[in-house]
Amino acid sequence: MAEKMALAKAINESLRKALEADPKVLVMGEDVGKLGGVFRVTDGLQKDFGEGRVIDTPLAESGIVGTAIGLALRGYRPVVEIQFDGFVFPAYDQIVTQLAKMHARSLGKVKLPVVVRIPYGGGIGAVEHHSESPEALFAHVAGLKIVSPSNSSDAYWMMQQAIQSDDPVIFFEPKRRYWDKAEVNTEAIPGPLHKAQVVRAGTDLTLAAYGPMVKLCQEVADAAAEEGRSLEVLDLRSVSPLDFDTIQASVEKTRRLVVVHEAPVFFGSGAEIAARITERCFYHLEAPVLRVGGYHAPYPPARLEEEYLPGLDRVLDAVDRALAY
Amino acid sequence: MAEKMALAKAINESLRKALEADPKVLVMGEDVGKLGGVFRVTDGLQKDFGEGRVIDTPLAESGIVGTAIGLALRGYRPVVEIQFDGFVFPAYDQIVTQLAKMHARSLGKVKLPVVVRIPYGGGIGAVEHHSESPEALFAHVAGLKIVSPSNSSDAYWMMQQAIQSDDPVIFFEPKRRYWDKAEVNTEAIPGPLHKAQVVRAGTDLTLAAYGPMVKLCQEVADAAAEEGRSLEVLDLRSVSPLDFDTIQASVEKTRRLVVVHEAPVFFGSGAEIAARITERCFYHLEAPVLRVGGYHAPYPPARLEEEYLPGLDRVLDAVDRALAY
Amino acid sequence: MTVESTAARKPRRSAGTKKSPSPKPELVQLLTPEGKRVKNAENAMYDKYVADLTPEDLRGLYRDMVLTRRFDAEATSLQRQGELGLWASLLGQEAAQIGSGRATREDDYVFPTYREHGVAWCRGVDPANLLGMFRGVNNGGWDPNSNNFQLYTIVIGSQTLHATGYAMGIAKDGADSAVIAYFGDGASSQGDVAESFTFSAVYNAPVVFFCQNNQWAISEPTEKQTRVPLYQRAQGYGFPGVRVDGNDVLACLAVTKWALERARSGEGPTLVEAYTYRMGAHTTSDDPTRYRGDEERQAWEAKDPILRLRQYLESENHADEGFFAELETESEALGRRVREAVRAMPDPDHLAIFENVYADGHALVDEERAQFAAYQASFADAEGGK
Amino acid sequence: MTVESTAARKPRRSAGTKKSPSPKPELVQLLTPEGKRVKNAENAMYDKYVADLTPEDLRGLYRDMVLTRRFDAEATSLQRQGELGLWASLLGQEAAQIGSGRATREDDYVFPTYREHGVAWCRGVDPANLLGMFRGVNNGGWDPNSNNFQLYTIVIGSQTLHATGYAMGIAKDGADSAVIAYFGDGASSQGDVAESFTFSAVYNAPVVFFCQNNQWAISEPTEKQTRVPLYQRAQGYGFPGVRVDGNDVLACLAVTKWALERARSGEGPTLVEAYTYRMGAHTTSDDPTRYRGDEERQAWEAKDPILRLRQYLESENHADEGFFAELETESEALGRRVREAVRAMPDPDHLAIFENVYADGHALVDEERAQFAAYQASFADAEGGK
Ligand SMILES: Cc1ncc(C[n+]2csc(CCOP(=O)(O)OP(=O)(O)O)c2C)c(N)n1
Ligand SMILES: Cc1ncc(C[n+]2csc(CCOP(=O)(O)OP(=O)(O)O)c2C)c(N)n1
Ligand SMILES: [Mg+2]
Ligand SMILES: [Mg+2]
Repeated sequence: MAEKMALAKAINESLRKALEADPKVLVMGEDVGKLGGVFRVTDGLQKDFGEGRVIDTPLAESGIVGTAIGLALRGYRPVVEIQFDGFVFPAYDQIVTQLAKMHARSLGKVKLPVVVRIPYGGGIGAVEHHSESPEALFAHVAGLKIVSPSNSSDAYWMMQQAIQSDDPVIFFEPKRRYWDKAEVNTEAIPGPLHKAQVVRAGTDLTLAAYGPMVKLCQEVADAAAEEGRSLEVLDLRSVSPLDFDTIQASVEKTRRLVVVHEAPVFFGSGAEIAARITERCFYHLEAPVLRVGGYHAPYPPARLEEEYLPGLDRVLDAVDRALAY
Repeated sequence: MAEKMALAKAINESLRKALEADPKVLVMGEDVGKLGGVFRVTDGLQKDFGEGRVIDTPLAESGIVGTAIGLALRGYRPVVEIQFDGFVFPAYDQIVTQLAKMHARSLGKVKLPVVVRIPYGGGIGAVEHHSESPEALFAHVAGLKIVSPSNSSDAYWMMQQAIQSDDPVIFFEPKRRYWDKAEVNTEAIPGPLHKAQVVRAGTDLTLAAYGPMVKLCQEVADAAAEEGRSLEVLDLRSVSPLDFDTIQASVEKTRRLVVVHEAPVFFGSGAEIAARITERCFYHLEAPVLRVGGYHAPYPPARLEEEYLPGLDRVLDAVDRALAY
Repeated sequence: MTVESTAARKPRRSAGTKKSPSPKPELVQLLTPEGKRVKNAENAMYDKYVADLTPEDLRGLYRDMVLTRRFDAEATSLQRQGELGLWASLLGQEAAQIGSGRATREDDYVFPTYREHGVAWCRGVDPANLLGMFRGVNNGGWDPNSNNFQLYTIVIGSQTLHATGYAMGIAKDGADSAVIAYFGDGASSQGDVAESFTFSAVYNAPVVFFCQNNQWAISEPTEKQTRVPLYQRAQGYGFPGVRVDGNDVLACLAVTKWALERARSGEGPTLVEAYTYRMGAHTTSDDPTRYRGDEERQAWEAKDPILRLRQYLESENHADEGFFAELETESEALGRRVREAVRAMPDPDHLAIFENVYADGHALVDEERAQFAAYQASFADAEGGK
Repeated sequence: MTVESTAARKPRRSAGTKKSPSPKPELVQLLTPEGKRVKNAENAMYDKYVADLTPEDLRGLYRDMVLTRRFDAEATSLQRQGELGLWASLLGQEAAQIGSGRATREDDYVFPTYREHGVAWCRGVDPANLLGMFRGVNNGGWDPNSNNFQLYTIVIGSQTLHATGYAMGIAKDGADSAVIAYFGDGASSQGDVAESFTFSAVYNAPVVFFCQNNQWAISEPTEKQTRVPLYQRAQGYGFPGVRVDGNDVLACLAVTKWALERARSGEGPTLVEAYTYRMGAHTTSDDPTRYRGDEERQAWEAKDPILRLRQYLESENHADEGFFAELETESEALGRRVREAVRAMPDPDHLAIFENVYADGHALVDEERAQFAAYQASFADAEGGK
């Protein structure tokens, strides 16, 4: 049964399904109850599952993640909402030092199936701290899994898989795509959570992206096609682990790679992808792996975000540069 | 006047000099007073400068950095100590969201000359959280400068420069080198804070490192020399900014680069260096930039750290692999 | 479908603090909702701070509140017209802000949240400057040091630590200035706020923590943050906490003056809880009908801070028709001026992205700025070439 | 050289809380340092929890403390011999730990710091298992769920939130178990601890916060963390705080039982401050002579927890020479057993680095494990080839 659904709604349906299927699943966060979250991702859930399952928490992110760890120790599977990307840092210590490491610390005795949902990225004209892309700051930390869907269907299924995972998952939701509608087949059997997908086949160059930038890369591929260039587009879907096999296979074919993300380029995902793919495909690459992303500057005020964020022209420029080698 | 000094002592002397020179300089942290810090880096300073300048704080890292920001707003220049690498994360929010961004937020009106000292890295047989290398988690964040000295002389001078900087500086101290002695000429005029140094010239391959790994790389170069290979060793000294010009110049000569750090390879400094140097030196490189660092795993218990950390053999192995291309 | 009805066990008997008697008075009020002056023994220690206010002073407070409200309404409508991306209205909190703001001295330093438009007004910050960040042209459009009024802080609670550090600096300097840190009822749950209580108490820093309990943190009522009145939080850290009627500008002025005087005279921190109400939405993005009924709002309307001072002014003959009419004109002029200023606000130069990232420069920023400039120039060239 | 003598302004008059009377008694003590039972009206509400202890029970508590101290001493000497990298001694805190530990029920859950060796003993954790992390062979050597005793937590304060979450889960399950979270006087300053107070109060979670105020956080005396007694922290969050003589095992047992019973019966959190003393160094890496004099230590020696119970046992004829002699033998056996167990502890397999990083696996870990194994094998090959 396929249905057209906004990405936010797809996550809402996925959470609903998880709450129905497993009494141990909890939803927690600031304003997730009556309000349904500032993006309405948890809309209606408290009404239907009660305050015991969908929990408005005090305004304290470390407390939210810390108590979610405790609930997980008791056998629950909390899905935690951080209201915006820029507000995850008060919880950073609990995430990187406790959530990420307790499984190893306990020699595998303890499992922490906690999902941390973070609406992330820019493009919505917001004030400071509401548009950041901090995924690299989590990917460097072992013990966490990092994913980011780019479309409604993946959002639905990846959330199911994240909740079922016995590992902590940081689930980055591309907030500027919350209202984009796409078909969701709620009965399809999805592929593995951490596998990248070739969303458009091509031969001249590979564009790799995840979350909000996948749609942009598809538009870039459209534009390039008009100029007679065939670009392959990868939706990486997972930032930790990164699916290097899929990238490598593509690059061995196209021999050129451009990585696109909203986060700053410096120490961003593109660096890791460039380094590893260069190692894996040293004799295949005709051009260095190029990266398009944010600048080494705080996320700018809204009136500048269009210049700050990778856009069609900037990605096309990188494509041109890569093809010029 | 050159004197042999342990690295910890060199920092102590540098702090003393700064406290003497500028009444606005403060030293703050847990146990920095009577105890002189757990590594004695602040030994004797409270005795000589009083509790008003060398301040034992409550046990709360966010509070330490947050109040240091307030003191800086009032015109002070706080030098803050985080007791060990693994304890910086409670302060992460204040560092990345406030300390790093307030200058930009205020359109340059506010300057925050705060130094955050962090003894970091492993090799001392410590318990959990006492051996981590989190520099990449700060380098991704614009607004911070990240440095790490490898020897006593740099430790002395770089601390002087960090305190004089009007930007926040995260000062990573290689704790396993605290007791290493070297000459410190306290009257020399140092080069720029963020400039890398060629500490050993060579022709066959460049080894780039910072902090605790510089000494290892020199040992590797010695060992390689015995096998007839001439390695150039760079002490990067600064992680943000990275001195790509110096690396590039070296790689254009040697055509091969191996980056070594204790931090995990995945999303580590080596990734950024590899990505950018590959872009800059695409036609010069005879081999992909190789990286040697920690694994994607929590820092292991002490009895395993020798296997976890880059050592002579592992770096030599990478050198061999790079030379085999 | 599993449905549970309660979030947590309910206490069988009321929680722990019942034994410790609340300080008197439980709520400092100097002006009733009907505009009557309250004088009694319990209030006396605060009342003296407003005892010598002249009619002109009182009219000044009234004017501050009216202009602040007018400015706030203008900003809300500018947001509706698309001139601002967002606005966080202070509607209902005018007394808390004007009372506390007017209690500060020029050399004091203020650390606001994102809603302290009334305090900014008292500090002399041009209201139009407050709108830059809500329009999206900057992240803070004034020099904090010109008026000793820090930039708005969005991440909840952070500024309380900055305030504490600043106050520690004042103490070190041997100055007799003081600091006031604003935060909300929701913010009281943040670890940073607790740490600021600890640091300020241990160092006996001259800081006043001014909590506007406006009953809501977006959709969450104060009961989601605490089960006892917030002002009581202070005693466990070793300094006094006072609850004041946050819709009573005289009480807010008096209590804040008292607390600032404590700070100045070396008695350390104080927590003031201004009990008030957020009459509007959390911000223009919010829809409060989803989580609260209208009755509550109506009840608070009867306690309106402006109305009650007007009643007092009128009953005491402290202000005549002319004053109110003139103020009306002044309000409209302010609205107009702000509207025009906002519309005239230029978009920032694109290269501003790279400005002020560092005070002393950074090689990568220089490199990226140059690349960006060249890239942008390539379009200009392309256009020029056509 | 600029020298200032004070860190901050001193309060001119004593700080804020003097008006709120302290709860009675200010320190719960059921056994004096001289080993006399204290019975009075103020203590009665706690006394009833130990009123029916048999002589055997009392001997049991004594035995627990003696064996814990013996184990602790053994660990200290194992560190000196190089068998451990570090040890954090509980010397002096035996009563606080045995009293509170013995108050827990099997189904309760304990969240320790890194110093709760006595509590671990009460929970039935094999003492030898505690030493793995200090030897450096693991970061936690027991299954937390076997004895409902979490792993040691090194990052200060974190575990108080885990404890609160666990307690929220108990409440959700409708179980009548409770949780006890240990932390130190230094930890009381951490934001996480404050947040755990907020969450536990708001959700009325069945958790006891057990703060061992051993007067020192490494080199910092408790005055660097608070200017009022720590147990008072709780009231501002809406739950009771009690200070107990932390060197009095009966009082610690009684007060903890009372607090756990409150938790079980739906009355929510309690803060217990056990007023005690860290007789030794912070850890074997520490040198307390740098920051504290010997007089303090001597004063506390007179309040030794073991001695006072022995005096009581003897004065009441609850234990004879045979008991003490047998215990001595048992102690030595324990020391021996632990020493042998530690010496026999194998180093972990090198590949353990890659184990349990994830529960469900991770491609990069698999890749690095394989590379590592191949790399190590290359040495074996090289050696084999020689
Ligand atoms: C650390 C952090 N978490 C979440 C948010 C999102 N947020 C913005 S305002 C707000 C509610 C604040 O409530 P309160 O402190 O009572 O202040 P008020 O808005 O009522 O003035 C929240 C949750 C934030 N800005 N910072
Ligand atoms: C977040 C954090 N900061 C600093 C440390 C270093 N440290 C370890 S123990 C300690 C003192 C703890 O004092 P207290 O809470 O009183 O416990 P005690 O050691 O006295 O039992 C410090 C500062 C740490 N482990 N975690
Ligand atoms: Mg509020
Ligand atoms: Mg202590």
